[in-house]
Amino acid sequence: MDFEPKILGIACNWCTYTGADLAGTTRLKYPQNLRMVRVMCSSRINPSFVFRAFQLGADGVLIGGCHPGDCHYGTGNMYARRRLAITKKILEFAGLEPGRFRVEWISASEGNRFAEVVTEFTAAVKGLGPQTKLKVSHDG
Amino acid sequence: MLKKIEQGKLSELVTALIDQGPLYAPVRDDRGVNFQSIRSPLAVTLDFYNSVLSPKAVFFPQSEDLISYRLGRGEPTAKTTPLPTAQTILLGVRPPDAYSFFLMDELFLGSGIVDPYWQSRRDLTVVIGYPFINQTPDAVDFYSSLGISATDTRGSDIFLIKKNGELLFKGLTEKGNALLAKQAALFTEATGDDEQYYLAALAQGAAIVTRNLDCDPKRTASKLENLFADTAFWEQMAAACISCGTCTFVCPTCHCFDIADENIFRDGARRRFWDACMFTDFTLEASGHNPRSRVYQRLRQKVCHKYSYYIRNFGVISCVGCGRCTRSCPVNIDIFTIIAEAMKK
Amino acid sequence: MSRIGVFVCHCGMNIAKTVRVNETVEFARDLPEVVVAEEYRFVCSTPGQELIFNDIKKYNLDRVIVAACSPLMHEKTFRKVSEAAGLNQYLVTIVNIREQCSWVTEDEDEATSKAKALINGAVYRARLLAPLSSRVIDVHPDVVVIGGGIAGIQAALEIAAVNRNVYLIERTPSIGGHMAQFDKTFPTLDCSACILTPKMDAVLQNPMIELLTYSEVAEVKGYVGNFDIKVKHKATCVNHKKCNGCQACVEKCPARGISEFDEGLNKRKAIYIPFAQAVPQKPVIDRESCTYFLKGKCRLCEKVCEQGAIDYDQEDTFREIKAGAIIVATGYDLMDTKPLVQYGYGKYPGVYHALEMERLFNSAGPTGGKVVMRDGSEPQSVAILHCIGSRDKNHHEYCSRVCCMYSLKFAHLLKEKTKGDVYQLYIDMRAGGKGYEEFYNRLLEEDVKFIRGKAACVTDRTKNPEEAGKLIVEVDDTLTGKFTRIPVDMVVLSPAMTARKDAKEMARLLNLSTDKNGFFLERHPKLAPLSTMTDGVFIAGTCQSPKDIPDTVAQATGAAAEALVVVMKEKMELEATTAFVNAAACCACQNCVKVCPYGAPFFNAEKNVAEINEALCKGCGLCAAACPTSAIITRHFTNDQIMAEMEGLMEF
Amino acid sequence: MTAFKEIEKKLIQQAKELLERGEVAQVIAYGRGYDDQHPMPYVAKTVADADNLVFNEFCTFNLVGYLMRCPPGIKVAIVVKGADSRAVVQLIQEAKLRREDLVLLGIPASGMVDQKTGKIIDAQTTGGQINPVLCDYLLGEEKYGRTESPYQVLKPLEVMGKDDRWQFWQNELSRCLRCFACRKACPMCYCDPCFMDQSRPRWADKSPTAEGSIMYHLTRFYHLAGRCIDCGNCSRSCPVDIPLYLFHKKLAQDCEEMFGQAAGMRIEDKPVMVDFRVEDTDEMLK
Repeated sequence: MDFEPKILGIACNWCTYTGADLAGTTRLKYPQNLRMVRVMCSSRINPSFVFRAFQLGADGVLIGGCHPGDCHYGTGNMYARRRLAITKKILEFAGLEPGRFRVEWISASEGNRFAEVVTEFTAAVKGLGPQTKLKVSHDG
Repeated sequence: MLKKIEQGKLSELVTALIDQGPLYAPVRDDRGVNFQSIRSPLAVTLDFYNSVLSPKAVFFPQSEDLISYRLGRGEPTAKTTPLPTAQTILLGVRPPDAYSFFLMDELFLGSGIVDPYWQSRRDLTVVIGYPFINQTPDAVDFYSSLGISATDTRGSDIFLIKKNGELLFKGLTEKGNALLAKQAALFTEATGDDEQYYLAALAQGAAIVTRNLDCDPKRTASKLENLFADTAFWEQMAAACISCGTCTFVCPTCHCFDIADENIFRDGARRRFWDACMFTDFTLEASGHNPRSRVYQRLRQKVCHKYSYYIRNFGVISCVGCGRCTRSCPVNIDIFTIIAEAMKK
Repeated sequence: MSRIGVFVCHCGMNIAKTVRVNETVEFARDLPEVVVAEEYRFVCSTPGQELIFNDIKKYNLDRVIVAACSPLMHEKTFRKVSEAAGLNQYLVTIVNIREQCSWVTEDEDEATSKAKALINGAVYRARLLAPLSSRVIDVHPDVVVIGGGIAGIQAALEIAAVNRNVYLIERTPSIGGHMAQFDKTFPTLDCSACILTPKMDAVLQNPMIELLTYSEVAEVKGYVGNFDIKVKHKATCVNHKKCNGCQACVEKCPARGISEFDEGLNKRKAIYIPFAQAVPQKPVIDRESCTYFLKGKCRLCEKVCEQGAIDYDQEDTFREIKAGAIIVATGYDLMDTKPLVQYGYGKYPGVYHALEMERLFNSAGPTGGKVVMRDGSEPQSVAILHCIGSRDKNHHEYCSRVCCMYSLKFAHLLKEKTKGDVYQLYIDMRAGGKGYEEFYNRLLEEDVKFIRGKAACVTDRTKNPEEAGKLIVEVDDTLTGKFTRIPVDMVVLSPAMTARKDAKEMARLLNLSTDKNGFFLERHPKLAPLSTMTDGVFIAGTCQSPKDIPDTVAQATGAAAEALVVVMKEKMELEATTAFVNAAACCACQNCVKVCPYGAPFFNAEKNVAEINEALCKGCGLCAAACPTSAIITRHFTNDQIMAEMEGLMEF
Repeated sequence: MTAFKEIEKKLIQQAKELLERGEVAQVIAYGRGYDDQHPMPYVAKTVADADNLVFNEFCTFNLVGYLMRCPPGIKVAIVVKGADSRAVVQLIQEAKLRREDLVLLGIPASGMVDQKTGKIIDAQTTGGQINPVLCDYLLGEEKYGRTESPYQVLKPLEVMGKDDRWQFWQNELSRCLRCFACRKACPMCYCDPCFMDQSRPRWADKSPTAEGSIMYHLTRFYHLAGRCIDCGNCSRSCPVDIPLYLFHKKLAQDCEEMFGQAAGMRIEDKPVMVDFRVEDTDEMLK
């Protein structure tokens, strides 16, 4: 059987989560490997969530927020961008494939962009194969 | 029983011992020597002074599962982790470390409550001691102060001594002799010359003297009891202490542990693992109160536990003078100096 | 152990077409702590809601999970059901298996396994949810309006119209703002004073409005519904309670100061009322030009004042005001064009800026409405230069929006008053308002010379005798492609409208953000153009961006309505999903204080911990992720809850 | 060698003066340990104490963490080498120290030696910072010119393939005993309690599982991003010699490149992770 990656998404309520809803309302199709956690703002995301997601066996982690400048809370995603940039550097220097972690700004109106990003990211992660480096071995 | 083997055939012996059960022996890497579970005979080294970490983990692993459980979908299940059953060999233990096993027996076996994990591993393990012979003691060692000699046999089942290209194995206990008998095919019988050599080596080793200090257990215990409330003294001793757990983790006699349930996807284990009295949260109470919130209180606890409370409980000092805590301390705190200062008071 | 009920919705065929609902329910039933799992065709329908209601009662559920459409659709519906059944609304979790599952795939296996994973995530999280309740606070009924220009006046009047107390704070001696300086207003050319003065009077007459002129905001504390505003009343040296406005003092005053109102084209007395229709009609003493203050003697005004209102020893006073909402209408500054040396303002007396022109045209102005230059002559030719400092990346990239129109207005008035030649030097003619294009067309027929090109410079270096004694405007005419020199007598600059020089200070006082140009930032450029990041603080007029009078008035009315929405309620509910600090875990790093856009966290130095004013908190979680010791707990989105959900999502 | 003796002499003299004049309540410096190669952090509280001060090439330990134990409002003198002075600056930025409480005795220390390995550490840690960035008294000649970039030591890891790098860190971090010497030796790790000591949430297993250790170190690397001043205390304190400084250094380099600011250089800076600039671009996420 083909490798089907597990992708964990964390999206902000106001832009990316709403954008994902729009993708649904417009009946766009994209792969179902993504499971999303909703938070109020991308600035709520603690980099440790990302490390944890990989430990829980995520093959890829996708973060979605409002476009910088459009944050519902004004400046949240400006901080989030710096934090997630460092998160990416940490994962990369630890030796994880950089392609497994992505941050995308997707507004509430960009349903098709959401579908595109998920499609593209899923394919990319599929290409990287199963993530075994951080995954905690668990015989469940 | 005294047996011998050519040093070149050590790897053959090690291979045979691995077949017999788990073997722990000193292994050198770029950061020094430590006891490790041996898979390849070539990894073993006998060319070392002492290991960075004490070999206590063989009996008291840093982390072990007591119970494992599954609480996911369906019926929950839990099972107790079976106690080890395989005979284990611990090769190359320096006499102070071997003696530390004795000291720990007091707590894990002799205090009225028997720790089955400790007991089973102690029963199953043959300790091959490796006395210090012809070795200048490290500047920070002070085992002589504690009445431990460089060739102390306490805690060892077999003694291993090098003799110009040969290795002499002296059975000291029944368990030790049984092991030597079992591997008889690999050994040659020792000669009278070897016996002479062995005794001479022991005598030579016994003459080694480390840093020395008179610390009679009873006197030390009461000294420290009297000093307990001398905050200024302890604050001075702990002025540099950063309150990390390094000293307790490298120590052969520190034995504090914590127990926690840890799981992922609802499956997990109840584990026990090393804890350290030097950690801030060691004594943190649920109320938020911490009876040992200050660094000096924690350092005092560590020193007094070894040199006072343990004596009151078991009649012995729970320190073997191996010098590891001093060698590993990031700020060079020296327990020998602390005791020396205390005794001056 | 929790008692979780899972309800999976078919949504007709919307979900059931791709998600095998029955299988999903079977899966959910088998999960730990789930005591009941049910399916229904439309869970949001009345019978669906009854199903949940009854199950909560029947199975004594303490958590409810509804797998249906997006939480943005029906979360409120199901929360209500839960509350009705006696279960706190925050113990309900919505799992989005429609928008983010059944609708985005045609593959039944994929959809079903995703639905299961999502439900599992919710089950993991549900156990950790906590009941929450919103805090209710009293709302102070009064409103403060900062700035007494047309925006502030309009807002104050609207609020007073529904019998609410308004404090109108103005820092100059009179309300009226820039609009009071104008002569005519485009495009209708009605007299500015004629439409503004009645409003100013209305402010004075309205008992609901307390006018605080010559006053500034010194400090703002509190939060929506409960602001404490400290107002500094600058010393006027005239007791306005005693003063009857007879102006005998003004008449007798021997000292002169420069008239701010006339843009420095005129002098005024040291004790003065800035302009004839000023409100209030009470003078102030300008200590910088008063003889008594400069030389220690005179006191003429004191002698002539029958009311004994003059009080030279008056000091600045402070006053505390409470209000439920604040409207900021602090207006704009006209860009200082002196640094743009190429246009010669300040160097050539014949160069004027737009506000000076307004005063020249005004019959109450320094020239009595005659267009006479500083040398007393009437200009025979005038060039009006658009976009000075606007639409210029070196200065202000934005368009100031009103310059095209008032420049046309100037052209019209010049034609009317001087009969001379009038040139318009413009980049583009922007006439986007109601009646603006028509106004432009009208001017096209008024013999005004339109040159498409931005003026490069103004010089007095003549090249031929015809240019003698003239100012030469050099311009690249982009229509003809020719470099042109236009000799004129008078040059009028239309400078950029900029943010107030002290806008940053005001922003700090009210915890507002400013945009890159220094104007106050609205909460959302489209959907919340009058709100700010600080709840209960609204913005109107040109402090938000350059705009014309109709837009300003519309905004002011809107801001008034927004403010009333806040203060018309006696009580208000605060967000329940706010953050708080677990003091025992706080390491006093103050990261939270540094990052919060709302200023909710503050440092309690005495306890050496951070605390959060939950009335200001919006629950975004920015601080929680900045907290290295996880001492900040974002209700309903705690670290535990998020990580548990992740674990559930990744399990299968 | 003589240079160190010279510095030591000046240090003792300066300490005595400060204590004599009552300008400071204590001088945090180094004293003799159990031998010359193992000096210990030492607090001189009297003029007589000052005679016990030593300074030599083994005085590598960054003392700045001890300042956190001093109550504010009481003036304290402390010996700072290049990187140590940056720690002071960084902690002032974070409002953990007050400049007015401190008298900084700066030492431009080059040729410092790791007590365990005997190797010179100048190019390894210290961020190439020999001269203190902030001090009140300079006890020695300023030294200029560095032979190589402070980031030179990262080269071997940077050229490594990602799988090898993973293996490298896996080997290193799996040795972790969780003795927490790294965080306790770090002047920036002032959190009490540390996130690792939290039970709600439990970010990582309390038992020394490999995954828990990775979580601990990755998160700690993150917490120190843009704050680590490269003193090397963490790595030298590690009983199993995990070269944590390499990871910290890498992130310091990244922060400098992405946010244009190095940790602890100027008091008026704001720590980069609680700051942003309008000019930030998505380039950093690439």
